[in-house]
Amino acid sequence: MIFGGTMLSNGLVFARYSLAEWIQGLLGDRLEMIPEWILFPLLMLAGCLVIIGFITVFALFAIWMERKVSAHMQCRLGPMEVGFHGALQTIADGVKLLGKEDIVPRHADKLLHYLAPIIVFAGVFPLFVVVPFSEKILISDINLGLFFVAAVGAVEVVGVIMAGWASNNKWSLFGAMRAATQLVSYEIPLGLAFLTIILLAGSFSMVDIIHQQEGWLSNWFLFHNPFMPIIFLSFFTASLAECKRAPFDLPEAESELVSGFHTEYSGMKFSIFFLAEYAAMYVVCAIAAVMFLGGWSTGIKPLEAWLADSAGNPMREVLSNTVHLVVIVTKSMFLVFVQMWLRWTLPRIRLDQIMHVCLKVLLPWTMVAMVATSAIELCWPGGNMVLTALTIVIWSIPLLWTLKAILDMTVGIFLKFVPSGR
Amino acid sequence: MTSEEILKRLQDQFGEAILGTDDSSLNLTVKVASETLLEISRFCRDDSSLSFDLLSLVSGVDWTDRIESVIHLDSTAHKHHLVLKVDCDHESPRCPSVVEIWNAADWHERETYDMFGIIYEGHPNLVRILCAEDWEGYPLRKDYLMPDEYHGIPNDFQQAGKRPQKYNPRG
Amino acid sequence: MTMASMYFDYANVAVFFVFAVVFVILNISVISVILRPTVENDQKDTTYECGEPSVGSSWVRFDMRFYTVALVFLIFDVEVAFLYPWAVVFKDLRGAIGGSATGVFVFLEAAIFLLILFVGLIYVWKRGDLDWVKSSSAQEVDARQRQMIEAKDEVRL
Amino acid sequence: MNILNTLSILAAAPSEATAIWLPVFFWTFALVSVLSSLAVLVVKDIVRCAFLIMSSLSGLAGLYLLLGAEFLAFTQIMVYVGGILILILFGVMLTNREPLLIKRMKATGLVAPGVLAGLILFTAIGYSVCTVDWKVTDQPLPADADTPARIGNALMSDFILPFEMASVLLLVALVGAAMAARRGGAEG
Amino acid sequence: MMTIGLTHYLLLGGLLFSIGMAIIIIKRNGVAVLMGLELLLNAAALNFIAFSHYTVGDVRGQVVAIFIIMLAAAEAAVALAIVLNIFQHFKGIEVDEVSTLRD
Amino acid sequence: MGEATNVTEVPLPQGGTVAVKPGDFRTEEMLLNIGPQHPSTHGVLRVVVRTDGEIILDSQVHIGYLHRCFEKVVENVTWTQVTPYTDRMDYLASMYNNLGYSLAVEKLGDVEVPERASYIRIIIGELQRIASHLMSVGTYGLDVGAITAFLYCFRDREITLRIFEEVCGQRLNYNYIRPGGVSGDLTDEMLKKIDDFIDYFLPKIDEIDNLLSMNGIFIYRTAGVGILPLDLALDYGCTGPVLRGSGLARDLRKDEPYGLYEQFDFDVITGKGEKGQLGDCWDRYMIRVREMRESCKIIKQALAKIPEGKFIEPKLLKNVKVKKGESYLKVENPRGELGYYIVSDGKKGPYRCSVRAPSFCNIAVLPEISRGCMVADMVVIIGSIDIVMGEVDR
Repeated sequence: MIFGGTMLSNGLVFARYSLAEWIQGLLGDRLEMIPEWILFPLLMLAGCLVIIGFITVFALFAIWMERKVSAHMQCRLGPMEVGFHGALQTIADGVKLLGKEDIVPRHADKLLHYLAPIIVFAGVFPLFVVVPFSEKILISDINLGLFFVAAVGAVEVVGVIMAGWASNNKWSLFGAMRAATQLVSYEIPLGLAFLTIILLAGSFSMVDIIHQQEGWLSNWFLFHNPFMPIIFLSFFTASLAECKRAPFDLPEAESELVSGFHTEYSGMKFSIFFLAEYAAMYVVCAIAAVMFLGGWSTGIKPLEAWLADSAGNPMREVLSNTVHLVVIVTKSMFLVFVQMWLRWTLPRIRLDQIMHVCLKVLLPWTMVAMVATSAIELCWPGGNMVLTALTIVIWSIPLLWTLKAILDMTVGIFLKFVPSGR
Repeated sequence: MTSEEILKRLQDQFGEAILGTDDSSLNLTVKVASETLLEISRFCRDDSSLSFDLLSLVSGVDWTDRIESVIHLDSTAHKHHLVLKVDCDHESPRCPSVVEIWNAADWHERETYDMFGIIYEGHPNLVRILCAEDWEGYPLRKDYLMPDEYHGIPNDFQQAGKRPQKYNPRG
Repeated sequence: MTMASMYFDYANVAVFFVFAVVFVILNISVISVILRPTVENDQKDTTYECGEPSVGSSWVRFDMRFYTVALVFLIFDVEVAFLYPWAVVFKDLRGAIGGSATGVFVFLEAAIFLLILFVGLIYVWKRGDLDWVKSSSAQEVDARQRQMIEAKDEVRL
Repeated sequence: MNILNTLSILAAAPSEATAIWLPVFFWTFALVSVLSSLAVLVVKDIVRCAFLIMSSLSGLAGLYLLLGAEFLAFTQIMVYVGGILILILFGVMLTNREPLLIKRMKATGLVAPGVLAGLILFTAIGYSVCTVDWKVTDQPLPADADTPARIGNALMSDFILPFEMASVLLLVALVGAAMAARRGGAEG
Repeated sequence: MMTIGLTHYLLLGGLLFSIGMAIIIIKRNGVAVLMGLELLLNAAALNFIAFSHYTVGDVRGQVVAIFIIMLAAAEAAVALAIVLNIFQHFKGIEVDEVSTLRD
Repeated sequence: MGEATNVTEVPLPQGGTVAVKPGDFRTEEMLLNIGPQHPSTHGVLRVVVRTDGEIILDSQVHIGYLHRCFEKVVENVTWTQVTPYTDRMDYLASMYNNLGYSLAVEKLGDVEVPERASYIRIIIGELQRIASHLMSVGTYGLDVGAITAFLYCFRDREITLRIFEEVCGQRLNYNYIRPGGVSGDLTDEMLKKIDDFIDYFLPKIDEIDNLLSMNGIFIYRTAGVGILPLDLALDYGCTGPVLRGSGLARDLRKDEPYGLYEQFDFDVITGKGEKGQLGDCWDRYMIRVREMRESCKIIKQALAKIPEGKFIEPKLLKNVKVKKGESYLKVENPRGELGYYIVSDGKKGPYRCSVRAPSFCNIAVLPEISRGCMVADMVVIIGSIDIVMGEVDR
């Protein structure tokens, strides 16, 4: 309770630091009595609590958002009863799931059945260690950030296979096999995209990567050269597949495999899978924002410079952190929204087609784009303004086209409300 | 082709094997002997002036003294219709199967077997289709009585004299 | 980056990992146990198979193609792992301005490395190991069908 | 004392915290890898064996981390847990003869010799390890050791030939394995 | 608790090596033998890294370990393909049966 | 170990043993139940498939889970009492079931139908076809994972259901078309509503095209899948969109016009194999989408020239007199040819009433066209055949 109160009173910014201050305030002089080797795990644990709080809030919000987005895309209202526009619906569902009976099939491998959700969640949660929110609000800037993501992200597959395997159910096993092939093969384009970014930034560290992209918007790696959008699209597609989101939701394709690898999971175990999925959604989108969209950078050079000039100006620092937090979360949430948008628009593709897309489309293209990027980086270190301009021009065409479609759609909706003659 | 022409074509071809027509029917209905059914059917399908390529329905009618197996045929090209009827014995109805001519007859014959007990000879997989495999009796026969229970599920309606219980959702 | 600082970073990861495990166990085995009912039912514990008793065992031997996909993945995974150190030093080695000789050399090293593996990919691709369903006699079916329709038309005329 | 200062100080230099926690982590990881690989000896279900091997290798990755080989630790997780384990599982699923959940591997008649060989081997290794006086360096790695970059530099200079040969080897493995697997499939 | 040194890692490596060897000898299933092999390779890699960390203070040991991992992956891929082939021919992957049925 | 002679008995965890013979390398067959309780079997269809991994080697269709003895029940009721039972067969196109039965009885009983009633039947029948196709198209979207298309279709279907509710007080089981006419008149207000609906709905079909029919992934999933050659379709007695999808322009409204269909101008849609092969799932699906446009055309024409007059002879609402004899009459139901074979012994009710249910005939071809597909395709193929289990099982 006190923790929450402190957090609120100081705002989300500096949550972790305020916690440290809180501990200091609580203990005062006695602080030195606490051995460091206990103090530090405690501080880390505090970070965990902040993140788990964030995940929970994010999951609650994302699920609500998903429902609302899908509903409004489908001319429905979505949840409306619990709370303002159904905002508390997810909590109600969570409480319901908490009270659901946990059923384990008789012939299941009980141990593995129990371990699977743990591994899936433990494969996603540590990823938040490297997800940055602003210069100050990040758990840890691991030296090997992106590589860490690539490695730990691979652990989730094990949990999924375990779940499908242990259920002793044909549908689950189908789902597990599909998940294994899909998640495994989409890691290659993902890894190649990571490589390209590391190549450009010369570092694995998330913070370094963001710092490389500060300044004007044209510094974002997305606009580095005409091949980068290919890498971005490839990364985004692969991340959709890694999150098992439509149109790559084959492992849990409800119309084919009933519920795929978690067919035999109920209650809290099921909701852990769910939570992990939404957490992974945020992680991949945040990482995409860091890798391609300049992370917390606003893309306006004077503003960045003004924000960075915080020497002797603590309020400026707070402001800078807040702005950066808002910027990166907005970017990530926009990508999350695109994920949802795609989910509610596209049909699901088939297993052989998923392999086709990965191995015959994404893999060669990403490879070529990566080599091209490295060649460009070799010829023009630090990028070339002409190429950047070219990129923006070439890729703004499909972008503008999409924007036009959105505009048509929204204007159409407004026109609908204009009373017609009939 | 009109009904008369079809009939004439069949009679020219098969003569005595065409046992007659059923005048009470509004469609051209030809009664055939069960031995010649296959031959006639094949002719109906293959003859270019008849070309009955679509089997609409195989059904049965229980006339208490006999059971009729009825085959409805359509031609998508000539847009005419023909009904073939085969009389079967009421006690042990048997009839040749036309599955080898029209695959569509497969399920229809299984259903007719299921409902009337007509054994279609030569059918590749003559098992019950709608009723459970261990169901007893042939429901669409006129002398059929519902069993009192099936695997412990009682048949409430046939308990003599008892009116069906009023539905009470609260038990 | 000193060792101690590195340990500090990864201690965070460890704490997160342990926390995740504890969090899930707490949810599944403590909080939920208090709240949820447990009603024993024989039917409930059966494996779901669309409302029918399972036919056969769920023992299934999967297709070879799964193996090939995993194989391709593994090889490329190792390749990517090899290239990470290259990528991180590329910027340092390529020289400050323009392509220095070392830079070109380093670039070519990786390019050859990738090319050799790309040959492997193309080999597997061309052999059809990446195709899931071998396209059957689809053309044949099509031809047969068109023939049928033409025959129909003749009858109609 | 400001706690934030402590944080930065601690992050900068080896301290009491690392001194206390390092052995804890070492023993945890060592136990995880040894116990799970011992369990592989005992457990009969091959799928569980695969998962146990995974946990053993993850424990080893933790040990690599403690040795300052962070890049290697993640390569280990990425290649082994994300790759080889999946391949092994597919191998299991492709070669099982009996329903898998009741799959019990028969042991060879070599249980006692196996255990004995293991013990003898361990004694020999243990003896030699403990008797030799290893020259331990005072400076394990420079303070600003950026291992991935160093590895990259090494790969681009001293190990350039092995680096290229690695790609050839991987190519051969890919082609060979695909061919072997395919031939098996085609004849099936 | 004591300070962890080179000896610890070497002993641990030796232990894992011995266990891997025992797995190879005891297990009959080809895939399980493969698992034992992976353990052997990893024990070796651990030694390399430990040596390079404690005696040289260099990353050369790590580079070698990377090559070991690469070799392990290639080996696993090929070995499993061979196991699949053996399964095809002998309808089983029990190694001792396979060795007696060589023709 | 010699050849594959050593069959081993392996104990199963649930007791008993299973005989295991060392199978060949890559093929290990598995029996898999799809249905009866499966999201994509559109009811309680059960398909037992034999698969090799994800590839279907063979399948067997089991039906009867919804068998309600329609044919037995109607032998015990009067001629007019039968119509409510026909409602419950194809519950997505109840109007058409009523129509088929009524036409058969009218033919046998020589009952005159007022002209206005015939027009009403055509308007309502085509509206029902639109509703039914919307359901089919929507759930097909659901089968391939496009949930939004499903809801768009349902939004529009809802309007037709409201119209039906206003017309006859029911949303699903209408009991509206009776032997001799229809049970209630269409007021001008309702006709206006139907007209408005058509105006509203025509652009919505383009919306469905944009969202689903022409979606790359959708085409990727459905084109070239589940190819049904024409000879096979005829051999199995497939009719309706399934047969037309294979390229044959057979539509009873054109071929053997009933009601007043000969007076209307519309096209018979056939598959052309535009996106993949002729007779694939996309063709079958697209027929339904395009037929909705044709239905709109027919409704527009009917609305333009619907005459004034009676909609039924009131005494016919009680019962119909039918002479001894039998008749077989088929109509073009949204799912295919719905045939009623009615035998009368001159009494108050039918002596025998047999139904040729289009879904029943169409689904029989499933094992033939799903061979060699993947499990995911199975769902797509079932959806493309568009079955209603109430009709299959009767």
